[in-house]
Amino acid sequence: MAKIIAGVGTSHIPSVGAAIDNGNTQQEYWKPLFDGYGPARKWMEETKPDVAIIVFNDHASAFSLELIPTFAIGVAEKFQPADEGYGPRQVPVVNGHPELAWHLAESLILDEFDMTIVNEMPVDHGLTVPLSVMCDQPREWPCKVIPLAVNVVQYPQPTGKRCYNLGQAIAKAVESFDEDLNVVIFGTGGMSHQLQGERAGLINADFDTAFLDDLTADVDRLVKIPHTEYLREAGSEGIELIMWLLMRGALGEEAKEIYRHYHVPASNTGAGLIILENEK
Amino acid sequence: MAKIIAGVGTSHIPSVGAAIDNGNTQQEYWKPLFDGYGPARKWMEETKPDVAIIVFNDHASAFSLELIPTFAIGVAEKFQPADEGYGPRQVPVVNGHPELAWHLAESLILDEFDMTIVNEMPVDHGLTVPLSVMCDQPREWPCKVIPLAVNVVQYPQPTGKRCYNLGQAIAKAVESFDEDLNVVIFGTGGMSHQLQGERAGLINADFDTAFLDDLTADVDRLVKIPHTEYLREAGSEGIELIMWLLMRGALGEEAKEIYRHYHVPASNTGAGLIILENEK
Amino acid sequence: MSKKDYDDIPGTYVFDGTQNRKGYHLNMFCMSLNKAENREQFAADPEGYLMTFPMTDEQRKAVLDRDWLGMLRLGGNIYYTFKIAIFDGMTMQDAGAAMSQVTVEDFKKMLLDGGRPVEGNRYKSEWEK
Amino acid sequence: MSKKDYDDIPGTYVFDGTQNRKGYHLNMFCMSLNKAENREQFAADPEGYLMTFPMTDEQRKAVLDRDWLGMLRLGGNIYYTFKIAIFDGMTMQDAGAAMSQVTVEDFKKMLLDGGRPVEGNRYKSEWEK
Ligand SMILES: [Fe+3]
Ligand SMILES: [Fe+3]
Repeated sequence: MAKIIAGVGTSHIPSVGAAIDNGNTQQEYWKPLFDGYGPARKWMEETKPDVAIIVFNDHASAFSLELIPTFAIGVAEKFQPADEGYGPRQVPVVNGHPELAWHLAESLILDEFDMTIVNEMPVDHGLTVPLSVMCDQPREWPCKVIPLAVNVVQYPQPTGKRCYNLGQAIAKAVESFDEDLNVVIFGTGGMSHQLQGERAGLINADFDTAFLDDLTADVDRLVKIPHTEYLREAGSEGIELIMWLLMRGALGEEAKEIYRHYHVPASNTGAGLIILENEK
Repeated sequence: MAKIIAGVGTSHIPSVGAAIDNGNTQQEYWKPLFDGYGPARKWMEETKPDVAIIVFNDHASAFSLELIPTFAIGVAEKFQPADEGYGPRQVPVVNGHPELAWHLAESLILDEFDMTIVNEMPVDHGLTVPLSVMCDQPREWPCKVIPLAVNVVQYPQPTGKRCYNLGQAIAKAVESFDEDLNVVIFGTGGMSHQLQGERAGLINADFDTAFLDDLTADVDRLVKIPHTEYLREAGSEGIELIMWLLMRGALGEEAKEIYRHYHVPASNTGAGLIILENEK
Repeated sequence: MSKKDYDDIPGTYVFDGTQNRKGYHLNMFCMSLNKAENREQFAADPEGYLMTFPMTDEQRKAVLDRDWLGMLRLGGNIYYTFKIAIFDGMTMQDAGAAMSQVTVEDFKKMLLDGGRPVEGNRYKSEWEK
Repeated sequence: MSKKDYDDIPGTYVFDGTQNRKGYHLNMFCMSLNKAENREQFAADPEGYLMTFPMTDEQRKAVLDRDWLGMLRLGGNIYYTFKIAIFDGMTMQDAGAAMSQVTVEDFKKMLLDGGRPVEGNRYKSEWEK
């Protein structure tokens, strides 16, 4: 039987990827951020998940305004790093887990989640930066990956509640998969940031800290945060945090925080990282 | 305030479109079917809806296995007839209603339906044949159209229950649109048919008749029909009938049947048509 | 993949994830026939055109042989494989007759008589008798 | 379109259906810059390349002028318009400085000091004082 053993929440900032790719992680600007990634990488190395379900958003790379899926699950064998305008990141190809991905797609649709099933999807920094954050620069990524893309580019995003419920359904579906697999789920994006408009550069460390706290202390509060509160309090792109709620929904109620790191600024963003483990 | 005034259920058989396009509707084979369409066309002419929400499935025309949305709503100004392999049907372009379509998309997503929003989508016989069935061969279609595509090509389709619930949410969303519009919703596809395999040609008139009856007599029973019962009893493509349940969900509980027509065979299909009106 | 409750329906190829994975490129070839220029290429050089898709040789042969059942067994989806029938100028009855292995006349007659009945056609066990 | 409860957030362009309809082709132009050959074309002949998209003249001018706020007002979505910044070799700080109309140095300093505070920046009314 497959099971979800842990969840990781992490920002997926493009320039963090660039800092890794260009060997700048020890520069004064980046060092405090990457120092905090160290223990998380060690955890990842020791945990050795078989599969990572990575909840991320596409940033006008695979999907365009032509067609905007709310939830898209990648069922392919392989996902190539996307060209976002600078040429693709020089990172390993992402290997999928089609058997488990199809099992999830089928279970979730019958469980009344209206998934879009995707067979071809280049993956952008939203997915590859979290892998770099947690795994550094291996020749091959250490686990299979199931990409789960959430629309955050077009208003309205799915509600935090809906994301949380989808997480719960994923946990159930994983547990009904007939193979011994240890699965980790990543919720990515955020934390507070606003990239656009005259209010660009907004960061709300209090909001972010309370969010990190309540991933274990008061999930109910987080699940009820309406879109406009994210937009107002966490910046227009801070709403990416709904993807962390999807991750949280896939864990047991009693999941424990085992690591946390928060740093401002990383580019224009409040950079957070948290590891939550299910009871064994 | 906009409101849904009626629902239409109709098969969307390609050769019915061809019979109209080629002027064959008075041939011996087709006449009984088209005679039954007469009163429905008269109803459509008299009812003059402003907008038709047409629930249909794409048949490998706009969407491919690359990306399979469960529910996709078309928000464009125009939808061109698709080339399905014979060149596009020579029928008028389909004019959308972007304001209402966006209102629906936004309302439905906030109401926790995981819609895919589509800005470019050629529409195939699944959408244009129902228009031809109800409107014959006008120079322009008499109303605006909001296409709502449901995956029926890839197992698993959404459940009948989920379709019904989406219909209910659509009714609510239409009623919160701030313009006086009379809206008709079409559920298309079916009825019983199996296009594929050694069992090709299966038609189950008893199943179809009971389905037509229970659209008013026992909606609850219909909503609970599991996928395998459709596949077994109504043929592998008979599962298209879930789209009729989406239509039914958008009507009031007390909706009345005001017209029905059923004919076997039309190509390989049990051809049904029903008109249900909401209380005024 | 796990057993499904639709596995016992006779003569029916449910296009689920397993079939999707098997037939992906076969079906994408079929889909390509939506475009007039691709239809021209396929008409001009069927083998050559099929080689531009990463299908199996068995799938290519099934296409060239118009082995309609074979295509379904190799992961074809009827909504896709029917594009080849359209290309050939066939109707749905022609394709249905081919898949159920009767003449087109017999197939049409069966439909005029109300279609293939569901009685006796619900379970594989009924066909094995 | 109806009033939204996010309308009173200052300096923020929520990309909803109204903005999508306004900016569709502008954003699709931005998206096209994901492809190297399109970047080359845009570099070689900016005006000519823009004419291949059915944008408004105002939108084309905003692109050519690198009027980052103007693009947002004309329906641009930051995830899309940032493709132009990438094309120009700009960072997210450069774009943020341009949109909030301060120097890059000041913008970076604000971020190093913890970012733009939410206090005083929640409501349009707070900016009007
Ligand atoms: Fe992001
Ligand atoms: Fe159909």
